[in-house]
Amino acid sequence: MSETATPAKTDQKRAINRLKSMYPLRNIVQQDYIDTLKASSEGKPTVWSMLNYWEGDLPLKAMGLNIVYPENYATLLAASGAAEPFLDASDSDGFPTHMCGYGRSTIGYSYRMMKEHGGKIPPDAPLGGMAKPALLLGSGIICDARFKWFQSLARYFDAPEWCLEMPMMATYEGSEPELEDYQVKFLVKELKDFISFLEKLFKQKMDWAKLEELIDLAVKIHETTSNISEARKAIPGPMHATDFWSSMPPSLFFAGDMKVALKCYQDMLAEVQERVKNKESGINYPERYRLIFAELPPWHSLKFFDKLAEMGWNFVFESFGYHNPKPPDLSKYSDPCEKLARLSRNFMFNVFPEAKAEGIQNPIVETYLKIARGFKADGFFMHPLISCRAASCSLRTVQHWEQEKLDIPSLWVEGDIIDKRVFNPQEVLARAEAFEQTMDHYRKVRKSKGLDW
Amino acid sequence: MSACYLGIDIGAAASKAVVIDSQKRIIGGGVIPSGTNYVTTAAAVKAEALEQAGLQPADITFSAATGIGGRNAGADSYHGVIICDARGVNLTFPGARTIIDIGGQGSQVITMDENGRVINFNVSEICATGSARLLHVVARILQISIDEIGPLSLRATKPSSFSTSCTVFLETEVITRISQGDSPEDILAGIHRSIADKISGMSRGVTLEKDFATIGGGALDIGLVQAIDEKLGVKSLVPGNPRLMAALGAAVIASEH
Amino acid sequence: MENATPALFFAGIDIGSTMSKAVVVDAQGTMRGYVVGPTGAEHRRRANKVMEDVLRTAGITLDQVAYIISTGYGRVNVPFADKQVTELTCHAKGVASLFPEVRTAIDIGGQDAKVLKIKNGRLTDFLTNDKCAAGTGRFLEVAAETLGLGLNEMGRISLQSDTPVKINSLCTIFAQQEIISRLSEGQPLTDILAGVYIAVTTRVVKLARQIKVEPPVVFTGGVAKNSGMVKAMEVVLGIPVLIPQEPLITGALGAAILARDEAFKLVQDGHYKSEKKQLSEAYIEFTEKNERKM
Amino acid sequence: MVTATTKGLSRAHEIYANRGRRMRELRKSGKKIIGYICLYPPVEIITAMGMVPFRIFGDMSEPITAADRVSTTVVCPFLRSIIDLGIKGKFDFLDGAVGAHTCDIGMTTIIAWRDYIKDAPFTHLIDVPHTDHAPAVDYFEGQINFFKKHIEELAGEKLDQDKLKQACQLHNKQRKLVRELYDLRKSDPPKLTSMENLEVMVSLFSLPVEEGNELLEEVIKDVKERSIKSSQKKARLMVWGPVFDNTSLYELIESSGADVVVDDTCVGTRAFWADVKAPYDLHALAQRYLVDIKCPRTYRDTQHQETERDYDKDLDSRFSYIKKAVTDWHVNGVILQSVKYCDTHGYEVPNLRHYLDTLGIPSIYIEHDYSERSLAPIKTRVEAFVETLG
Repeated sequence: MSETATPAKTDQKRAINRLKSMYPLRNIVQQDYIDTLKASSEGKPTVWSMLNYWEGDLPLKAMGLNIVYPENYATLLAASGAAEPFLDASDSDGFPTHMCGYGRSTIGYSYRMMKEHGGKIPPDAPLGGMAKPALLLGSGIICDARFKWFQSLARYFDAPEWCLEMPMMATYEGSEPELEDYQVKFLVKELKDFISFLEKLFKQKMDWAKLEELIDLAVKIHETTSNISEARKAIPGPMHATDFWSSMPPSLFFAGDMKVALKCYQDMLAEVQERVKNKESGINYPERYRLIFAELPPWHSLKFFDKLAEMGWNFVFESFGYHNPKPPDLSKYSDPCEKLARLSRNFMFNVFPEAKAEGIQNPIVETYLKIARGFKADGFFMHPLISCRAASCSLRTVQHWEQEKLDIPSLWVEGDIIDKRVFNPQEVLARAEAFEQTMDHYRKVRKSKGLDW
Repeated sequence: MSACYLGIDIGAAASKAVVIDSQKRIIGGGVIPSGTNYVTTAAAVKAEALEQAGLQPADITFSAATGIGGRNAGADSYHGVIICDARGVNLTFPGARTIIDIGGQGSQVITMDENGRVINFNVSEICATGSARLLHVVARILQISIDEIGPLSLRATKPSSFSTSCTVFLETEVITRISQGDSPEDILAGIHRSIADKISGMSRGVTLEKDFATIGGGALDIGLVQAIDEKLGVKSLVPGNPRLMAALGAAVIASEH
Repeated sequence: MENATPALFFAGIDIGSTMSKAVVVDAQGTMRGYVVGPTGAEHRRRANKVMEDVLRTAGITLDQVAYIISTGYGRVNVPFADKQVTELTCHAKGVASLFPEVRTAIDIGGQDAKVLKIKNGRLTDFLTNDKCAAGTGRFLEVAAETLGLGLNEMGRISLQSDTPVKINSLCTIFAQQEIISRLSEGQPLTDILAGVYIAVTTRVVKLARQIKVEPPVVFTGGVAKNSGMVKAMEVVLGIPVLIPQEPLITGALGAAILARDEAFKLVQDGHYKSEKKQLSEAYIEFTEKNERKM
Repeated sequence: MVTATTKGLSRAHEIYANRGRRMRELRKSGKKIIGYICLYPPVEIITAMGMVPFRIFGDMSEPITAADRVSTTVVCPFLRSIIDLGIKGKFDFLDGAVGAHTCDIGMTTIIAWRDYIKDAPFTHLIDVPHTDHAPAVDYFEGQINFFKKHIEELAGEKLDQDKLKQACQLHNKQRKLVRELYDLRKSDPPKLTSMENLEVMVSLFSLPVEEGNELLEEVIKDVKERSIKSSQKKARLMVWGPVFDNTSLYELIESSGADVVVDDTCVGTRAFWADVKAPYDLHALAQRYLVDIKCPRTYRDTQHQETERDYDKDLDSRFSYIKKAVTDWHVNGVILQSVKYCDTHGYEVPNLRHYLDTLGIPSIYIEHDYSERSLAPIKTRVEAFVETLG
C-alpha cells in the first residue's frame, strides 16, 4: 500500500513505456520550426496559424507556405519551462491574467519581439523561436476567444489577418442532417474567398492538383490515426496519453511533410498492434487502473504522469479535441474546396446521432461516454483550466453523466495548460490513494449493474 | 506486551499524533503547532503521544503518517488525508457515511462504506472559501480569539450576507460590513453561512448519505457546524477531538500491517 | 494658550483596513504630529481615538484644526471630517509633498497594492490590485503566520539569501502550502523568505509595468519598512526606490495637505468660520454619543 | 390591455423590481413567453408569432450555489447566475428559452438548460458565425430561418410576412424611442440618471414591445418636462462592457461625483442602436444582428481582403461609434467594466484603452464577478478616477 502511495524515488526504470514510433513524429514538428526559421532567413514568408481543423492548413501547404502554430509553440514554451517571461509580458501589456495560456504566451511573445527586441526573436525563445508573421490565420473553431487574441496581435504586427469560419457543431440544431449542405455551401464560399486572398497576398496561384493530393494524404493520415485510437482500446492499454500528445501535431495540423508523417503513423499503428498482440502495456508497471484524461494536458508538468504510472495508473485515452474522427468518404465530390469543407466539418458532427439516441444534450459528454465505454475506463482525470472556458465549461457535465450513466468517478484537479503556477502535483498525489478506493468501489458497482468492467 | 500503533498527521497549522492498542483503543494523543521543521515537529508530537500512553518509541509496532508534511514524519508508511479521515471517523462513528472535513488549508467532503473505504470525495477548489483559515483572518480583523467565534456567532440576529466566493474578496467584504456597522456576531454568522454554502456546493457529484460527521479544526466552531447542518438539513456528529481524526485513521491503517 | 488666537492646523485621517493613521500639518504644510494604530472593528471609535491622539502629540486642541479630510477604507466613518478623498489621491499628494519630483509611487497595503503615476504633484493614472492577496501585505502576513515569524524578523532573515527559492503559486493559500513543502524539502528558511518577497514584488511590479514605471519611484505602505521587501523591490524593478521615513502615513499626510488646500479655498470664499463651528459641534456631539454607548 | 396601475418611471421601477410579474399575467391570459439569452436571438420573429420575448438576466444579489454542480467556476458568472436561477426554478413563467452562440458559454448555458432546468420545455440554439463576412451573413440568415421553422412548430402556425414586417417596425419604433430617451442625457446635468435609464431598459426587456413603447412614450414625456439645475458633478462618463443589468454599478459611479451620460453595453445602446432595414425579411434580420450589433463577440473584419493591416485604422473602424458617442454626449471619461472570465471583452480592453488614449479620453478598467458586493472594492477606484478628472 505504502509503496503505491509513495513511489520510490530511487526507481531508475522509465515508468512510461514509450513507443519507439513516437519519436520520429515528435521530431517532425520540432524540425518544422527549424525549417520555417531557415526559410524565413532566406526571405520566405511565415504564416502564423491557429488550430483550424484542416480547412486552413491544407491550402497553405498546397501553396508551399511555411506555417507555425503559436498554440503549439506555447506548449513547447511550457514544456521547456520558458513560459513565464512571456506570460508576464502579456500581463504587463494590460491583458487580463485569466485569459488563455496559449493566448498570453503568444501575445507576450509578440510584445517582447516587437517592443523589447526591435522585431528580433527573443533570445530565450526555445527552438529558435517563430519568425515574424506574413499572415495571421485566425479561427474561432472550438473556442471563441482564439480569434480575439489573434485580432489583438495587430497591436504588434502589420500582417493581415484572416479569420476562418466553421459552423458551430456542438448543438442539436447544428447537427440536423437537412443543414449539412447549407453548412458545406457556407464553408466552400469562405474557402474560395480565403484561397483567392492567399493568391493575392502571396502573389502566386493555388496549386489545385497539389491540394487534391494533400487532401488524399490527410484522409489517409486520419484513417491511420483513428485506427491507432481503435487499437488503443486493448487491455492493457498499449499507448500512454503522453505518447499521443507528443506525436499528434502531424495529424492535428499536418506538421511537416505529410508523406513522411503518414509513414510514421503507419509504423506507429504497427507498433501499437504488435503491443496489443503481446499484451504489452503503455506503462512499465502493472496496469491497475485505466484512466481517461480530460481535456487539455498540463504541458509544464508531463513528467508528473510518470509518478502516476508508477502507481499503475495507465492513461489509455485523452483529449478528444485533439483526435480526428474517421474521415468521411470524399470520393463522390470533385471540388477540392468541398472535399476540404466536408473533411473539416466532419470533426464533430459525427457525434450527434449517438447523442440523440442517448438523450444527451452536450456532444462532448456523449463523446466521452463513448470513449469511456470503448476503453473500459476506471476513472476520469478532469483537468479544468483556470484560463480556458472552452475546454473546461463542459467538464462538470461530463463528470456528472459519466457517474450517472456508467458509474465512473472523476478526479478533479484544477490547473492550466501553460501556467504551472496554478498546478499542485503534491496535492494530486495526496489524493491518489483515496481515488483508488473510489475507483475500486465503482468497479463493484458497475459489476453489480451488469457492466463488464 | 500487546502491539501498539502510531498515527501522525502533520498539517499546515497543527500536527497531531495518536497511539492505539491492538483493540484500536486510543491510549495516547497529542496536538502541537506544526512550526517550520517537520522532522522535529513529528518527533515532538510523537513523544507527547507516547508519553501520554506511557510507552517508549520501541513499543510502536508500526506507524503511519498523513498530512501535508507527513512524508517528513519518519513513519513506516504515508497515506493521503482523505483515506485517513475515513478510517478515523469509521472507527469513531461506525454509522457515519459522509465526512465533512473543514481544515485550515481547505475542506473536503468524503463519502465512505461501512468499512471506512472511500466511495467518493470532493476537495475545495482553488478559489473556494470553504476553509477554516478564513475564520482566523476574520477573527484577527475583529480582534477576538478563535474560541470566541462559535458562541459569539450563535447570538447573531441578522447574519450579514456575503456574495463573493474568493477568500480575499470576502475579507474585504468583511471590512466593508464592519464599516457599515454590522455586529461581529452577524458577520461571523454570515461567514459561517458562506462557508456552509461552499461545502454544500462541494457535494456535487457525491451522493451524501447519513450519518454525517463534521471534523477538522472547523468542527471546533459550533457556529460553523450548526450552519453546515442547517444548510445540508442534517444533524452531524462531532468527535470529542475533531482534529485528531486523520491521525487516528493513520494509526488504524498502521494497525493493519 | 486657550485665549491666544489659535494658529491654523489641518488634519488628515487615513482609516486603513488594518491600520489607522492621522497627521496634523500647519499652514506651511509641515507635519506637526502623527499617530498610527490598529483599525479594529469599530471604525467610528477608532477615528475618534486617532484624532484625539494626534491632537495630543501635536500639542494642539481641536478648535485649532481648521479642516479635516478623511481617507482610506473607513473614510466614510469619520463623521467629524469635512471631506472624504480616496487614498489614491491622498497618497499621490503625500508622496509628492515629500518627493516633489516623484513620477511613480508603489504602495503595498494590508488589503491591496496601488501603483500611482504622478506628474507635477498630481495623480494622472493608477492601478490597484484588490482581487488577489498575492501582491499585498496579506501575502507576507500569511507567510509569517505559516512560519511563526514576526514580519520584521522575516525581512532580516531573508537578507542573508543570495539564492531565493522560486515561489510559483499565484494564490496565497497555495503559496502557503508551497512554502511548507519547500521547507519539508529542506530548503533553507532564508532562501524561502527571499523567495516570498520576490513573489510579492513581482506581482506588484507586473501591475506597475501596465502603466509604465518611470523613475524616481517612491515605495510606501507598511511593508516599505521591511528591509527584505525593499531589497526585493529594487531587485525586481532594477532601479533604486525612495522610501519616506514614515512610509505608513503618506496617505494621511496627503489628506492633511489637501485639507489645508481646501480650507484655504474656503477662506478665500469666506466660508471658513462657519465650517469650523460645524466641525467642532459635530465632534463634541459625536464624542458625547460615544460616551453614552460605553 | 395594460394592467399597469402606475405610469412612466415609477412603472419602470416596479417592473425592474419584479420582472416576472407582468410575464405571469400575460401567460395566464394565454400568451406564450419565450425567454432569450444575450442579444442575438431575433425578437422580431418571437413577436411576429404572437409570443412575448423576455430577455433572461441573472441576479447579482443571489449567491451562486446550485450552478456549482453543473458548471466550473471559471466561466462567465453572469451566465452561471442564469443557470443557478434556472435550477432554483426562478424562470417558471417561461414557455421557451432561446440562446445563441454569442460565446462558448452562452451556448453551453442553453445546453445546460436542456439538461438541468425543468422550466421552458421549448429550447433553441442559434449558431452565430464568428465573422461578418458576406457568406457568414447568408449562413446566419439560414440559422434564423431554422429558428423560425422550429418556433413555427411550437406555435402550430406559419410565420406571416406582414406580421414579421409589423414586428420589425414595432421594434424599430422602440429603438427610435430609446435613442430619443438617450438624447435627453446630452444636457448637463442629464435629465435622466443612469439608474433611471437602466430601469427603463430592463423594463423594455420584460414587456411586450407595444407596452414597452407605451412606457417609453410616458417616460420621455415626463423627463422632457423636468427642469435642469446646474450640475455639481465633476465628470460625464461613458460605461462600456458586457451585460450589466443592475443599477448598483451606476449608483456606485453616480455617488462618486460623476454622471453616467451614455453607455456601450448590451442593456443599453448596443441593444437599440441598430434598426432592421426594409424589406424586413430574414436577410435584413441577419444583417441587423450579425453586422450592425456592435459586440466584441463578432470579428468585424474591417480590413477584409486587404494585404496589409493598419492597427490604428482598424481600431478606428471598430470603435469610431464610441468616438461619436463621446463627442455627442460630451463624455470626459470612460469606465470599461467587464464581468470576470469574459474573454471576448477582455481581449478588447487594451486595444480600446489605446484607442481612447489617442482621443485623449481618460479611461479605467474594472472587473467584477457579477455580484453586487464584489463592486464594493471598486468604489475607491471609481472615486479616484473621478478625482483625476476633476
